[in-house]
Amino acid sequence: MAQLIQQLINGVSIGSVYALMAVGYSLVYSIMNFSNFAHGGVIMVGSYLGFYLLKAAKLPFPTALAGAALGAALLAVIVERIAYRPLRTRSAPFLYFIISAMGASMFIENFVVATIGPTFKTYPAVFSRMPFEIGPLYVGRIDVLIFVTAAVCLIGLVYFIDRTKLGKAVQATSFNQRAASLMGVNTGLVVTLVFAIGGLLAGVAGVLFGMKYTVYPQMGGITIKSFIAAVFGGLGSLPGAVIGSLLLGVIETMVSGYFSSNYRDLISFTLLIAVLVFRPIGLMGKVTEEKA
Amino acid sequence: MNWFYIKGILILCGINLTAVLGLSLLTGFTGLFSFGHAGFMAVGGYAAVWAGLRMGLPFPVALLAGGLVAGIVSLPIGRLTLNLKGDYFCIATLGFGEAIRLVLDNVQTFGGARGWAGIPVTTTLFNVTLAAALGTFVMVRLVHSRHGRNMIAIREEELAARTVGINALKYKMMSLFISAVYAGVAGGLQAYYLGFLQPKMFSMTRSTELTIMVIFGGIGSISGTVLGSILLTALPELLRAFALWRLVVYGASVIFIMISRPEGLMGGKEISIAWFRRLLRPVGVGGAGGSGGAGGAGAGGRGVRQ
Amino acid sequence: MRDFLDLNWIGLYNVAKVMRVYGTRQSIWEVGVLSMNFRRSVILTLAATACLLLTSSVGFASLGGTVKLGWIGSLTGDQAVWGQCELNTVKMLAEEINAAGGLLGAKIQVIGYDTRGDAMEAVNAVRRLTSQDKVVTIIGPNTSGHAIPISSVLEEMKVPDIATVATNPKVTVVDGKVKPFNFRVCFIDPYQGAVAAGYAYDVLKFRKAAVLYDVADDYSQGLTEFFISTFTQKGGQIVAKEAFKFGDSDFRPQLSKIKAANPEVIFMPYFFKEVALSANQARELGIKATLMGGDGWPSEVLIEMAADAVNGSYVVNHLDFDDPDVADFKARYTKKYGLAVELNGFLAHDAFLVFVDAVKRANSFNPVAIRDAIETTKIKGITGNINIDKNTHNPEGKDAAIIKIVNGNYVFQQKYSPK
Amino acid sequence: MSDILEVRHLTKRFGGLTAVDDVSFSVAEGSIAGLIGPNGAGKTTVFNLMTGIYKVTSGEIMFEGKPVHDLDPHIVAEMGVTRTFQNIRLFRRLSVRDNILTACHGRADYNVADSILHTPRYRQGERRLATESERLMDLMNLTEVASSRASELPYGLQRRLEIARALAVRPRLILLDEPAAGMNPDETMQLMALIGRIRDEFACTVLVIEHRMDLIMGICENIVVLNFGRKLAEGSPEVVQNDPAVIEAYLGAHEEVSAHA
Repeated sequence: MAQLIQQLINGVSIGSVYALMAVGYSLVYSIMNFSNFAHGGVIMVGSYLGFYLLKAAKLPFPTALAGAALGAALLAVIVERIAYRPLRTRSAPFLYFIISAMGASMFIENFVVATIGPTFKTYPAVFSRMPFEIGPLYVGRIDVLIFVTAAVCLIGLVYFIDRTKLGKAVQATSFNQRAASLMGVNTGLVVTLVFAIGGLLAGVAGVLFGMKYTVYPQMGGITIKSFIAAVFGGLGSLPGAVIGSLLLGVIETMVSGYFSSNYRDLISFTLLIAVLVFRPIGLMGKVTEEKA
Repeated sequence: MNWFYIKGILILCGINLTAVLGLSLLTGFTGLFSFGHAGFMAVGGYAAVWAGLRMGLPFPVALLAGGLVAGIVSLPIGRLTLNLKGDYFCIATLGFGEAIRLVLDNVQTFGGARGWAGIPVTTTLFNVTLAAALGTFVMVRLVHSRHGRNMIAIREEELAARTVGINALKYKMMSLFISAVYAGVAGGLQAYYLGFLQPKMFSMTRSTELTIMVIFGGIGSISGTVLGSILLTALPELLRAFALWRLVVYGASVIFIMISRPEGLMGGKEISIAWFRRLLRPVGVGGAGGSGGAGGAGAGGRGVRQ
Repeated sequence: MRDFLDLNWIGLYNVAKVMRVYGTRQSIWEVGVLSMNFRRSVILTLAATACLLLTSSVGFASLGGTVKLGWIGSLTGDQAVWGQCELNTVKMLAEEINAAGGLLGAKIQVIGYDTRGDAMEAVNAVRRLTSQDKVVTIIGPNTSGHAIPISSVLEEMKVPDIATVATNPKVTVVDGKVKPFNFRVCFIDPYQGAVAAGYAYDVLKFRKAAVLYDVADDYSQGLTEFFISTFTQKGGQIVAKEAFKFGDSDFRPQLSKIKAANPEVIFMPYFFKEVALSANQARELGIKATLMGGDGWPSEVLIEMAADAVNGSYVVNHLDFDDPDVADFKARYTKKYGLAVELNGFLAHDAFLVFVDAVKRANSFNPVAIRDAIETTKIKGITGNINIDKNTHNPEGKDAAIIKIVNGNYVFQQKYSPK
Repeated sequence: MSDILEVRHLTKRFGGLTAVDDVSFSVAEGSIAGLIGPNGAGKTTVFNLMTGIYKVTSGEIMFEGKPVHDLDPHIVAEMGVTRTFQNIRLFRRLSVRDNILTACHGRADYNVADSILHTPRYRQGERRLATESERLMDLMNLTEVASSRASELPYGLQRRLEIARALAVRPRLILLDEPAAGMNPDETMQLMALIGRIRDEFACTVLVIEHRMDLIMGICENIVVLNFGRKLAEGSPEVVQNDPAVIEAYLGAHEEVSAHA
């Protein structure tokens, strides 16, 4: 029994990492309607920034976190400006966005490899590695932090989008860019804002990931799991992304813990396929029909 | 430069070209983006070696069998995701590429992660060239048929294509199937060239490299695909010092191509026999090529025109 | 070569320029002219590329009185650190010999190529080394996945290869037949797995072991297989065997399961990044069992990341880092490059010794003669005695060094070979 | 004349929004009919439902007595219903010829193997497609621009090409979604003549959505008026024009109507 609960805790903690990454990705998806596969690269850069701000600049943790988040936001905005905006203005097909995103992701990852190097870096200890012990159970401190951060980010975003004027503009843009711009919404600015927020989240995710594990150029690869989680939850739905991520984390853990750790990822893939068969819109996705 | 060495590069070009041709049909002509094409190469490679070594089939049959198995594996993925938005297909191929490697890592009859050694080296420059030439020939003819045009229509404007009676799902699946067959054959050629198979060989980086070759050559151009894959296979080999920055430059170039010239090297144009003939003629005369009609002029139908 | 490069770029530039104008569609006539240019540029580009292909051999023309030694390995990607250290080592040793009068009077020229972590690249590099550069022997690569596919080229060109840390048995023997031109200086996976299992059972007296391994890594799978078979043969019990996949950072689901099985020792046959992460996570989950690993462990970073978690762990290694011979090499290397020697450097060192010894005994630079001589190698390297077995091309009977991590130091325990 | 198209109690909801609400009407075979209404009245949604792009929430669409709702667009097209789009959807990077050639595809029946081996079946098929597309370009006055890229054509020609492409399917019912949008009066006149010709020469029923009342009133025999997803009126141009509810709806939302009508 204790083991089952411990595995649940493990699952939620892994899922929170996916969630933190999936929220930013899903936000951009819900507005732009395309998968920003460069999100992983932005997370990685955010993580490196956090590392250098803590280790080299010896900044206190909150400052370093803020700095990394801002840096990542800046990078996300730059990526949007260079790689996506020219495509958006001439309403290029979906395919071009994906290819451009792949190019951006490849550039970022390999630029870091070429300049900083392929080896990984270790964050200085900010929090104690000693977990909270509750009876026979162990809960990591950083895990708690990550879970809370993911929850706060989600709630904050949902509030922002549903309740603020700027959020309404974002929604309008996502619904119909042309109409929104006719209604006086500066869609260019809105898109920049969305990427900036996505980048901020990526930066936070990067730093927390780096603290929990380590920093290396290929760490963006873990966002594959976030993409899959976002499909589980329903592409474009923010709560869906978070719930999908937690679910994926728990399912993976349960598969590892009670079935076979060898085939864990195969089972997530099979599950992905199953979701596509029975509920292609995911758990919380909205049915959308293409406008003619 | 030594012929033995050049031969090695040419074989590699041929293997890559075979895989890239298929991907070109999928991405360049049908407008679908796959992250997992190396996965199809893996399936084809392992199946071809299985067919050759365990079932004793002759080399060409084994290669085709590998291609066929890869094609069959692609069908359920296509059936489930190709009628959804493009992102689903992307993510499914992403998952597939990773999952297939995990399966191969685990299956000890194929050697698991430690690989399958002792495959007789059967791939030669001759049969690679034959395969690539045949592949190019088939692809050119396919693209210049109504089937190819239907795929292009889907790439250009899927909704409109459907309202003129094109079964988009069927053609997308056909395109995926054919491209998986090409990847599978390429995987088989690679396995029989290296004499060794290991799941690690078919990483996402490999998929990405294939895609980059398509993009450099130009979306929707067979001659571009041929040029792109040969150039991008041979150049890094020659400019070895450049290795560290190679992928950085590729990444930047891919973005640059997309935002400035998505048609890539060949600009959606084709080099055909008619094109070469016109090269030798005075300028400004060259008539428009055939109307997409029969024969080599078929290429001229979408050829460089004045 | 330089000229051709320039020409090529001019060609490309023309293509780009013309394409831009062509894209805007000016008058029919103008477009006609331009597209003529466009075609010319394409042809020009193609021609330039072809020339490039044909001329880039110029830089590698052979020199008199030198003998060429090839090296391959990863200089880019996540294996770059190890690859670079091997190449540095080989180059340093060659310079030392050259300074002392050379090998059989000839200077050794080391030609190293990057495999970019890709088996196809490794094959290309070997083709180039054997045909164009005409090396007499190749040292490397450092991974089995590259050492296996190059053998057909070696056999065709009749040039021997001495692998550094390619530990898969199939590098030298496939289906019971020894590959004539492949050799290695490291011990193989079954041996390393058996050493770890033997030491855990016989010396440390553990009876219940768990294994956590990387299912996507050949080395990790190999060690796991042979650790388990030896340990169970001796009468020990494997209470858990859990896998992760390369790229994972979280191992707690597997570790929680291992914890429930309550092993005395956990065998972790993978590389130090994952070792550090999984060791830390194991301790966080309250796992107190002893940890054990292979030659993927030794590194300063492991200590930096997880000094407490790996304290008291045992490592099967190729050598004792504090051995006087080893210390001498380490000092020379650090003096020259200002870096610490990675594990691969020691094995590259011994591969080089094997090469030099074989050339001297063969008294020839003929690759086949060198190959024949390598088959009867009996030397003392810094990683132990290297006696190449004619039937396996492995260094047989090479002792492993058992190392214990004590308060952040790698402390040599004993030389050990399993009974 | 029998009805080629019958729409019965057609309803479409998007979440909470009812875009089309219990709409019924029919179109006589060989006629030119109009579907009008203010912006957001649900006209294009009706087209999307007819061509299988949207699934209906309830109700039926019968074409030649057979249900066509909830079928895939390509099946609907095979049955003989096709359309143009409000925001032109051409195969932009293809030439005019290739746009039409592609749409003709149904006229050839060679398979993939035929196209690779260039069998007689392939040659015959391609020849038939080529002849057919040349004929269409000729009829639609597109021969001169046959080799131009679709995206490079002037707006009016793009509209005409889209109609030509739709005709290549040999439809028995063609749905035109605002064909005159963005055209000058001169082009509009030509378009009116063209729509008449299409009906006569292609033996085809035409249903057209349009804002330009001059066009609608000039060519349509029967008109259906939608407002807020509901049918407001139906009948001949005279009947519709004088319907108080229509006038009300249009005066409220669309002042142009009196100017044009």
